[in-house]
Amino acid sequence: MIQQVAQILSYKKLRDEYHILTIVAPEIAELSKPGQFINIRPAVDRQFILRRPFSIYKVNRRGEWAATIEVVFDIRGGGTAALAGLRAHDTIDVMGPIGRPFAIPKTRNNCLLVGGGIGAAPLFYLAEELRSAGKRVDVLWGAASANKLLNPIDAKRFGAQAVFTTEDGSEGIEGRVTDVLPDLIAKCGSRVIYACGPNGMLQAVTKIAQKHRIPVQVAMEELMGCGYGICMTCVQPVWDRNREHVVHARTCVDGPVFNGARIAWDAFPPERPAPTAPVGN
Amino acid sequence: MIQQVAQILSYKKLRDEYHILTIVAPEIAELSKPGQFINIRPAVDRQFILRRPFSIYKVNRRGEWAATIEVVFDIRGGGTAALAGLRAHDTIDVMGPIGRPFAIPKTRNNCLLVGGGIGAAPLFYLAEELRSAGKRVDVLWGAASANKLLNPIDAKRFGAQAVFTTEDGSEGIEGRVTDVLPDLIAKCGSRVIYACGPNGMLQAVTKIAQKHRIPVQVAMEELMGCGYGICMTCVQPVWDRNREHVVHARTCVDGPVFNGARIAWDAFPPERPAPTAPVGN
Amino acid sequence: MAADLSIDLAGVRLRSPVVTASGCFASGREVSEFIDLKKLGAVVVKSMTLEPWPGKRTPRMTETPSGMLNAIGLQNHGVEHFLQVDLPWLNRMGVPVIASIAGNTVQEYIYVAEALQGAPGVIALEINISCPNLEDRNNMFAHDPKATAMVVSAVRRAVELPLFPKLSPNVTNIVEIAGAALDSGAQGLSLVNTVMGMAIDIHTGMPKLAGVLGGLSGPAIRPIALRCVFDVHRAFPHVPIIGMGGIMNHEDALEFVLGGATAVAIGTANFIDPHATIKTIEGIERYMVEKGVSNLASIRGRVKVEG
Amino acid sequence: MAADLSIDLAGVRLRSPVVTASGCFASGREVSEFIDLKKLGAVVVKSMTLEPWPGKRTPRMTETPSGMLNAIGLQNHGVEHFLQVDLPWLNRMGVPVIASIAGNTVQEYIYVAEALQGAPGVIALEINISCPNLEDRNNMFAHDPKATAMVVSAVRRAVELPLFPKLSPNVTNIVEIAGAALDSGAQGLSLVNTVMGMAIDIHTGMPKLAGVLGGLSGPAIRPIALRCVFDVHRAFPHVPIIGMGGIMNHEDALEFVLGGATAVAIGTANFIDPHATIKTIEGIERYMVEKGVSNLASIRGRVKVEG
Ligand SMILES: Cc1cc2nc3c(=O)[nH]c(=O)nc-3n(C[C@H](O)[C@H](O)[C@H](O)COP(=O)(O)OP(=O)(O)OC[C@H]3O[C@@H](n4cnc5c(N)ncnc54)[C@H](O)[C@@H]3O)c2cc1C
Ligand SMILES: Cc1cc2nc3c(=O)[nH]c(=O)nc-3n(C[C@H](O)[C@H](O)[C@H](O)COP(=O)(O)OP(=O)(O)OC[C@H]3O[C@@H](n4cnc5c(N)ncnc54)[C@H](O)[C@@H]3O)c2cc1C
Ligand SMILES: Cc1cc2nc3c(=O)[nH]c(=O)nc-3n(C[C@H](O)[C@H](O)[C@H](O)COP(=O)(O)O)c2cc1C
Ligand SMILES: Cc1cc2nc3c(=O)[nH]c(=O)nc-3n(C[C@H](O)[C@H](O)[C@H](O)COP(=O)(O)O)c2cc1C
Ligand code: FES
Ligand code: FES
Repeated sequence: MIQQVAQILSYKKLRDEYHILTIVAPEIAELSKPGQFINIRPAVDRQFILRRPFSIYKVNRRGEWAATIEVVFDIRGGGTAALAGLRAHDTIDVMGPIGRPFAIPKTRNNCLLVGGGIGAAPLFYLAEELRSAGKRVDVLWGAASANKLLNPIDAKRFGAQAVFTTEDGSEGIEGRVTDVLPDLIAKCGSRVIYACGPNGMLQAVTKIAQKHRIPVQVAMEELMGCGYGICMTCVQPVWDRNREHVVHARTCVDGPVFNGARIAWDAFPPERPAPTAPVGN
Repeated sequence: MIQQVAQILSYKKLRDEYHILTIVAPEIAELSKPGQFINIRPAVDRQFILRRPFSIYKVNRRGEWAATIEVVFDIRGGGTAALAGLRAHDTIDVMGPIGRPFAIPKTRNNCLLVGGGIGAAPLFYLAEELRSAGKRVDVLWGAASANKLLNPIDAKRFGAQAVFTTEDGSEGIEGRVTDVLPDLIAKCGSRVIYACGPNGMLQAVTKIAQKHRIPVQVAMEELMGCGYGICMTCVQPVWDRNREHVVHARTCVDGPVFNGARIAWDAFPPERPAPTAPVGN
Repeated sequence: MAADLSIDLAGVRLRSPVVTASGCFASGREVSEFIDLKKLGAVVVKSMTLEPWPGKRTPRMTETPSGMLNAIGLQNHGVEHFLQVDLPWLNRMGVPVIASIAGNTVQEYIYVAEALQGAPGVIALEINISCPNLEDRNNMFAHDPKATAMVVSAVRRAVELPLFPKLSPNVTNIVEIAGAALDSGAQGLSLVNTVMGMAIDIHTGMPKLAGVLGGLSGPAIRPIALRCVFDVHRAFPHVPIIGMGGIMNHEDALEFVLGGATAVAIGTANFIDPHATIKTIEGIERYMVEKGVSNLASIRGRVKVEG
Repeated sequence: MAADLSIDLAGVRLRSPVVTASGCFASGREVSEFIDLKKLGAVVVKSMTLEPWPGKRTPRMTETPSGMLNAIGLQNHGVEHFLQVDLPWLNRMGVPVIASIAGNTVQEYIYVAEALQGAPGVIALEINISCPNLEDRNNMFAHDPKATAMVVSAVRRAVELPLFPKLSPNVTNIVEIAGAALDSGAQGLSLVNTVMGMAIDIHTGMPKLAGVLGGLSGPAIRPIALRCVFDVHRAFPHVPIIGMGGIMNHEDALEFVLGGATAVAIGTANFIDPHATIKTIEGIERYMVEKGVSNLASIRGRVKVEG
């Protein structure tokens, strides 16, 4: 893992919806694998103090003048707003590459990539690696509406099959990815599934994959205090090896990619948490 | 007093030392008088939350497309650093004009302006008004070194006499304004003194003026929480009318210009304050 | 659906849930240049004492991350001046007044309270007990349940006005202090006063405040203040609470309402923006309309926690 | 003139005055990818309990102005794992270790302490008493002088190691708690733990932490933490203090030294910058050289106040 002050090569908008930063970071680009993320400090001196994690969307190892990483994001609050204000030659403090990457299967060939909204980000980098490893890549993107689908043009380019679902039917099939997933698995003869998006979607995708007896790798999100393993804020409930107890694994360094079958999906917080002894910490 | 979001007309540097912002604020410009200040919110979302007060340096009531105010400042910390980053068309939140202005004498004619470093800022606006009121204006600027003298070129323009002192002798007379003040008063036949700068200087200038039996108006500085009279952080110790008790007057709205004779110069904080009951507040 | 912003505060109906925090609005004259005071629920004026107090030396303020430390020392003109000068003006403005009273002895609180009994437009007294108690080794009244009870019950006996003791967050168990205040006859509570803090200039070695220690206010303390409001509301669900501490806008204000505040007070935010109170009121109204909340009482303390 | 950064902490000489804050550095493995641990005064490891603790549900963290709230719930692998896995690694790194111990009963503290007695490279125990006391209605040990004394004296009897009870700022009178800890045999004190706070999502009505309440850390609490260090140092000038709370750089660290800290601990800053500790050490050295300060002890507590 590297920390460096990196220069912005370019900022651009994607379909008026998402923002793309291309960052000059040769060493990080060199080391990075699909599914990993970088942790960016959008600004100093602001009321927010922590870094912001972003999946590696694309890597260009033969950048015009140096290797670059791309991240794609939408504006949620102060951090992403600050990032969207960056322009070429501005500099930011970046840590990365961080976390467990997606595993590239040795024997299995047909790979199905399932992405929800902006969650599809890491799957673009993954698709590239899979195809250069000679795999077949099929794509299933879902979103609330057409404009929230992440870069469908590229997706069609690398997807043998590229299916899109929107909840309002404004593009592709009306509905959710899970409505079409079973058929698509059959149709594409998928042998492994990679998924990234909202928790609910990842849980549903995992169930379906398990019914079809094919492995599923999910890239999880959780609030991160440090993004490199020292604060314990980002944990996921996962089953220990012999599936007896649920233990807490760090999303940042033990993930963000997990075997979907290892996540203890039912252990997630209740609707109304009970006030528990405050500090400790 | 007005609060408005105002546009920056221009930013420029003065002798690589000071920064000048020209702000489009017609109503504020209209109302403002020499010695008053404006209170600027340099940025939102920063770790510092309060406004920053700046003397009105110049006013242009017939600005290219609207009346403007100028402030001149040096970079001390986060707030001034943020302001120095502003450029034409950026906008800032401004309150003003604020406070008691310098009084323009009816009968007395020869006016001596004494400024220490950046403290000379409000005296430029004052000089203009005095001259258009047909007064004679003499100027005495002091600073640590030549580069810290505020705009001596303009000062020479409007000063019948324009004398400069620097502590390192890098420009004008080596020493402090108070070293040359007595002679200058005699030489210029000064009948009123206007002073702005560090407290120590203002106190010394007041003493000399009193010895010469001429009135002195001093523009004071103090940390300001609100800058418009509601927080009580900015007080100066002043003598009440019958000079019996020292009372606390607000620098922001009861000042910043005070009659030098009314300031209780000896009531300023001791070297080693005693911990007193913390809140209250 | 129209949103009704009025609230019931210990039997008094206020036009809006937003009031001013004592000492952060003076008596309203300066701010009235910018806003219509009538839109406020009430003006809580700077704490007043029996005699005028000069306050502390300067520096009285220093900025800290997302906050400010102050050590003003309760500079005020005394209760007489308030009754002669400020109150008549506030009455003309047509805004309800909550008078904040302070003192260094129980007797002083009583005198100030008695002077305010029956004063026109004064709908309640806020009792600032974050003051050193001269009769007890300068311990803050607010830091001890007994001292708190002493002041509140004494003022209770002296006047009929609804009483809102203002509690300090600098205590181990704010619920215990709240209980003592309520048992002594308080109708409601103001939560919270500033958090004690300090800052040092490492280049001069001088404390940044002439008073050395000061009170921390502003966004930095919001999570602390909200926790105090939440704890006290859960312990005393039927007691009206004026919540404050770092409220800069309507979102912050609504956090306090969901946490258990009946009304919210805006302090430091007034220093930054004289329109802060009005903008907060407008924002709360927008929120209520969007969410279909007909009155604030219906969401008070409704943060989703067990029990 | 060369600056000597080494300090004496309760009889142990440390290479530098900068240590890590418990729970903000894990056991140092991750951070060692970025910095040379040997440059630190010591690594204060995440608080450990007798058995592994799973910690609380997520969300465990939320940001607040200039700070963060956390409710981790002391997730840790237990003292055995520390002795088997983390400590040997830290010993290989050649950095002194301060072991932070926690528990829900006095007996649990004793067991953990005994397990650590004589462990190689462990120069002191930090006792995290900001834990709910199961034997007393879940009251924090740190919130009551008696409970504090109980834990500290029990651990005192159990082991020879220097003890640094870590006090909570969420108390009315931290000097009283400090006194109780010192009378019970503590050699020094760690000040302070997080400030209790809370945050609510006004759109969902959910608390932002699954634990509802959490600990506030970061720059927001610096003035509060500094005040605690100042008060305790003035009361007990000869007691070594590890000061912490919002220290982001050497300037903040020096504020704590001038206020009375012997050493400083860096917590939240590590999350933002893995080099924070080292940069702080370098900054302190620059300051000492510029000001001609030969050793930190000579400026400890030298803030210019009367008496
Ligand atoms: C491993 C990982 C990869 C991610 N990749 C992407 C990506 O490629 N594109 C993208 O747009 N977003 C991505 N996110 C989410 C992104 O980190 C948040 O959108 C961002 O942190 C929001 O910051 P903010 O200040 O704008 O929003 P605010 O809501 O103001 O942030 C407040 C706090 O919440 C945290 N936070 C808010 N949303 C999330 C979230 N979904 N996950 C984790 N922390 C969050 C912030 O980091 C900050 O600490 C990723 C998150 C994780 C954990
Ligand atoms: C009436 C008045 C007129 C002023 N006019 C000018 C001017 O024309 N040009 C100029 O360069 N400066 C002027 N100052 C000083 C100016 O306000 C400060 O330099 C500025 O606030 C520093 O902000 P900062 O964030 O850069 O520095 P920081 O040191 O980070 O500021 C920290 C805090 O201290 C306050 N502060 C710091 N220095 C001063 C000071 N000297 N007076 C009051 N508050 C201070 C800031 O407002 C802020 O609250 C004036 C001050 C006052 C009171
Ligand atoms: C400059 C200043 C002066 C204050 N004066 C008083 C006071 O006289 N009486 C009082 O009860 N509280 C006083 N307070 C505390 C505020 O009323 C309020 O409780 C505190 O500032 C927290 O709210 P805020 O963060 O919105 O400012 C004062 C606060 C500040 C910043
Ligand atoms: C995520 C997190 C976990 C913490 N865990 C512990 C802990 O296990 N034991 C402990 O004594 N303090 C713990 N603390 C408190 C810190 O050690 C420190 O006292 C506090 O954060 C203030 O310092 P800071 O502002 O530099 O972070 C934790 C703090 C944070 C933010
Ligand atoms: S974010 Fe700190 S451990 Fe994962
Ligand atoms: S700065 Fe607030 S009263 Fe002067």
